[in-house]
Amino acid sequence: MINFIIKRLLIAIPTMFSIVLLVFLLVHATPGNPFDSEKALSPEVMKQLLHQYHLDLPLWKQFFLYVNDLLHGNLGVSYKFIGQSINSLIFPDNMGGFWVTLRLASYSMVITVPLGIVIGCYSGLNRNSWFDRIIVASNMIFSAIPTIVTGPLMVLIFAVTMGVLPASGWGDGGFQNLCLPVLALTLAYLPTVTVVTRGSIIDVLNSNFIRTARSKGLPTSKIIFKHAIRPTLIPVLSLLGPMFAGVLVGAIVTEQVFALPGLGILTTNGATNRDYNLVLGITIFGSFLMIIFNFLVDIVYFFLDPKIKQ
Amino acid sequence: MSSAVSEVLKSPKTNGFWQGAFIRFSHNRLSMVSLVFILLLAFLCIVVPFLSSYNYATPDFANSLVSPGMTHFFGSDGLGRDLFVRSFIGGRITFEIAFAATLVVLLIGVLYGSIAGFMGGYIDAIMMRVVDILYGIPFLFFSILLLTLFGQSLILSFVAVAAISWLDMARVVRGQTLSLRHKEFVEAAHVCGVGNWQIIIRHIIPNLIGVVIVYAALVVPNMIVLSAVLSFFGLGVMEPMTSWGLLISDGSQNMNSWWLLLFPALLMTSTLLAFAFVANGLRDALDPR
Amino acid sequence: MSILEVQNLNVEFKVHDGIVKAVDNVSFSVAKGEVLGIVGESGSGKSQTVLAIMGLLANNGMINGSVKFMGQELSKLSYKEINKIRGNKLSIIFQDPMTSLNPYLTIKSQMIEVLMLHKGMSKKDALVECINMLDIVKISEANKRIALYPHELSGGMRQRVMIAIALLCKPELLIADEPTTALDVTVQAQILELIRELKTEFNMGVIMITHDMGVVANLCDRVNVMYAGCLVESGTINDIFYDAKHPYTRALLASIPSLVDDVERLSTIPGEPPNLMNLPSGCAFQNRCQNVHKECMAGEIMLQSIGDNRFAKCNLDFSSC
Amino acid sequence: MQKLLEIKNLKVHFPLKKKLFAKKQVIYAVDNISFDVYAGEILGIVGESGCGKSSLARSLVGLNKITSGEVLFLNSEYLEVASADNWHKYREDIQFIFQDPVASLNPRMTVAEIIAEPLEIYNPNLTKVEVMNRVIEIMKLVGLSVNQINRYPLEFSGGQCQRIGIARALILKPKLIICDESVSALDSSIKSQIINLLKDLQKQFNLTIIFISHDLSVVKHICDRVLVMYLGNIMELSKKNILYTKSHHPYSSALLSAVPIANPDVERKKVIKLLEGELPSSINPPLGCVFNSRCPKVDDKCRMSRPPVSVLDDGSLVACFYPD
Repeated sequence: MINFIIKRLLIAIPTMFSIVLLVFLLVHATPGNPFDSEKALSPEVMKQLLHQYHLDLPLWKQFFLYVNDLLHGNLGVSYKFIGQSINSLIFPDNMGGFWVTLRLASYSMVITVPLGIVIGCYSGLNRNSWFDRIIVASNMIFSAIPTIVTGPLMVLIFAVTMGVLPASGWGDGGFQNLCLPVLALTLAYLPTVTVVTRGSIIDVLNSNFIRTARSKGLPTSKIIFKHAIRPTLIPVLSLLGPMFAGVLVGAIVTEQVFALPGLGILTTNGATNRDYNLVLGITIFGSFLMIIFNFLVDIVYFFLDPKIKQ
Repeated sequence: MSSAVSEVLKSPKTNGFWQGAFIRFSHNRLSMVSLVFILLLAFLCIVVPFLSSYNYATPDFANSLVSPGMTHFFGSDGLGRDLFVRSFIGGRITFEIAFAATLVVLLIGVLYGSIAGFMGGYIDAIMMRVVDILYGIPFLFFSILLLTLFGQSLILSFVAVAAISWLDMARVVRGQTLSLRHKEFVEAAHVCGVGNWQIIIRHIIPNLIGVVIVYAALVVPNMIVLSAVLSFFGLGVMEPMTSWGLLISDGSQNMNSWWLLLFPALLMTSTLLAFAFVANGLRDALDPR
Repeated sequence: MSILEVQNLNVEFKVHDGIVKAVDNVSFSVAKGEVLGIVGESGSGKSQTVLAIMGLLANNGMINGSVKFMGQELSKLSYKEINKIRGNKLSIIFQDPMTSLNPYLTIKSQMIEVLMLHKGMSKKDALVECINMLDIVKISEANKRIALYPHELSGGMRQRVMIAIALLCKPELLIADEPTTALDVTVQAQILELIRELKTEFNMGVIMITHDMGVVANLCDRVNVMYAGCLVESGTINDIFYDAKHPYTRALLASIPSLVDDVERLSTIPGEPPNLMNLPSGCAFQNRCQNVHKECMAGEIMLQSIGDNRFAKCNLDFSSC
Repeated sequence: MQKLLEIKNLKVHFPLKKKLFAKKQVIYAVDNISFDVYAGEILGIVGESGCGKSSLARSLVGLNKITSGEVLFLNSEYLEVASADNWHKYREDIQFIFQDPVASLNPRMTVAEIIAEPLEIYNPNLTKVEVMNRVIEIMKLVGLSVNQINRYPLEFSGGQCQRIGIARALILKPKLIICDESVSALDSSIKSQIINLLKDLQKQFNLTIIFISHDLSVVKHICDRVLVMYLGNIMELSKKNILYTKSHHPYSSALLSAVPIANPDVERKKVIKLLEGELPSSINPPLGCVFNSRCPKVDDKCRMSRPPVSVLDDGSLVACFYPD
């Protein structure tokens, strides 16, 4: 077990380092500096600014300083929100930034994952029933439509036409405000979970060892819950790692649609203000989350699949 | 003697794989309808902006926010521009970005994947490690970062989209190449003295193309969505030029004029669905069993 | 006393472009302590016959006919009632022991569930009984090995575990569906020896499905020969090997290279087996048969009795033999 | 007899993927094997799965890399050592027939294209008509009907696909054909057809065949000499009649006694020499004789040192300290 974790970490660390290097180089390889666009900066002020942000140092020194900051959990300072650290922008004291995104993502995952597995299993167990046909068809339709379409359409229906829910904004973060964003996010990911679960359980049910279980005279419930569920979940699990991280990223689209004050707004603000350091910091933070989630999924794998233990 | 040979060579030729696939695809009604729909839409995107009496860019404040009707089929926007024309010019841009990006994805993905798969060993290991690392970067942030850095241009926005989308393609092609390389018929070709290039041309590529086509049909809608998401964030396409993403973004900010959202959303949704059905039909046609 | 009686069993599969007739009007019976071999080439319907008996056909399969096990009509039983028999009085082992054992569960948990289900044993008692059974199938260090996962055992070991699971409830009838095909000859010899010993020890009937005439000669008392879904000949082992009547049986035996006799050239059966989706009218073997007549091409071929508990499905007149 | 192929100290080892902090491991698939193949003979190679018989066969046509050792191809005029540079020339004379008849044919090519491919590679000057003449001739020879020339492999049964594979192997008129389990995947009624075909072709063209199989009955029927392998090593190489009547190596006799015979009387009388224990792993083969963990005759000498391959009076090669 410990060996396994060490091995995974040994892969994750250089990956993370390469990502930081790549993104950092990309940002700093661009001609000019973040303050070029600011009008009428006297050479002295410009020099002062560059010095303040260490932008006058050689690139390798800047990178060294940046990595050093990262190792201390510090993503640097914003060039545009003067005096604010990027950490404080991503993790603000009040509700906003990552906290909004995290809440949105975790609510929708709490709904999506169990619901997708249950629907997928039920659909796969009753293959070609009317329920299964409806699920297959709606999966196909909903996985084709992106959030930027479903989101505004839901607003049009529930907020503008019916007037039962607020169209946008975080408000007090209550049910009313979260209902549509969470629903939009769920609609975006539920089809994937359902399709993979359904395909997986169909494969498993056709396997020889399920035939053996049936030949033993086991009741259907035992066959499903003891013999079929673990192998069914393994492909679903390998989907969940990237998906958890993907939802955090995907949530920024939802935030944009519903005008929620999360990472999405922060990113677009950074982008429109050409605040490289902010976008760089968010990108690296996102990569870090992805790696963490894949790592966690690997550990769950370890417990589900006996072949890995060897 | 040679007439006997030609006689034998004229013996019944059954449908080859591609003929068979074409027949299977054309029997799939939903996919065929979808394909026709896509072609029709593409045609409209080309001709409508030329034929219409309205210009997509010229404001007409007197006719701002007109409901759909005989003058403006899809209504008009806040600046009085005809939504019908704008929808199709936006479609044109969206299609252009999507197809160009798909082309880049195909080119990089197929080349990268097939080289990794065919070389194998250390080269493959290193190349796939690079892909793993790039996978670790959240793509949306990454493309936003790229657009922030290099400024907002149409070409760049599709380069950004393509640059991160070739990873899946590379993986698929590499996996397929790797498995083909160990197929007995490729080994048989080796034993028969067929050279490496001949093996690639005669044995690998013809068996690879099916997968690539199916996958490419899935990449196009992905690219449409991705480019729309970027425009939705206000990146890439600039006013007065427009795209479906931008139109939907506009529409979602003017909910009281429902047509501004509904028509572009409907166009995009039906296009995406059509691509999904085509991809489905292609998969069934190219993967017979 | 026969424990299993199969009467006019038909199995059909609905597939994409038609109906496959996998088993065509097959009847036979198995007595206590008897080993019945079912031989045939791939697609002859031998496996589908026993899967139908066990109620394990794929979803698109349809059964017609009567299967009586210990006097009970299996086709009339509910799913629950069949489950009381399967794995208890009627067990099966499969060809590929790697995929037939659940790779995600230990041997232990795959064994004790059978005893807990059918015998209502406690976990503890069941475990003792299971280790005992692993000893019987000659797995050394059974108390340690029972905690392993299937992939940690060799192919031969896995098949022994399969046999142990099948025998846990002391079944009346054991069905072995090509149990040694995936194994090497030396391991095959061990497994066949084991089945022979256990048959006597448990006094059970055995149905042995195989395509290997050598395995039949080694183990069986009676033999059913199948071709294209039909039971073409049935008789004792001596009947079949030394006095085969049906042209297919004869041709099949003659075409097998032997380890003891030397022949310069094997005799062959020309052509290929027919397509099950598109069977010719009349005899399924007509296009490859040396004794083919006009009558073989039309009408149904009847199974004729040609001696004491001997049958052949052929138009030839065997009465004089 | 004239030698066609001389194999000297051949080793085929596969390095396993190195694990972190672990010693580098190697699969000893073929470990130091030497033997000769005579022109015009059919040499059988038998053994259980994992004994290295396929790795050996594949290394003879360059499908597996040779770790060390030599493969000398002796033709009447020239002697060549197989190496990366001259595989091309070498392959014209050595052809291979695979186990899975369907998978060994490219599903996107017609029968004519498949059979013609080797000919076009080695004789680029032939006209299309000449090539097709040869293809038609060879199709008739292996019992394919020529009006199927434009069809695709998926339309054929396994037996017919194997005939196509044989036609492809024969079109260059090779000296040596290697059959790797070429009839194992076929049903018994089809198997006998293909066996007869191979035997006929061997006589007609005076071919040399290396016939790899786990089926000892088929090997007995078709081969002149038989090589018995166990864990990458030669156990015994004897003439057919010697091996099947009075084999010298304890493993050979155990293997032979385990084969079920389609004759109930013989089966009832037979004494099977059951092998104890499990096949050791070819990553960690036993010290000394590789068979020592399961051998009924084992003593300390066998556990200490590996018996050399020695020639007995009747010409058999045996790797055992106590041959029968």
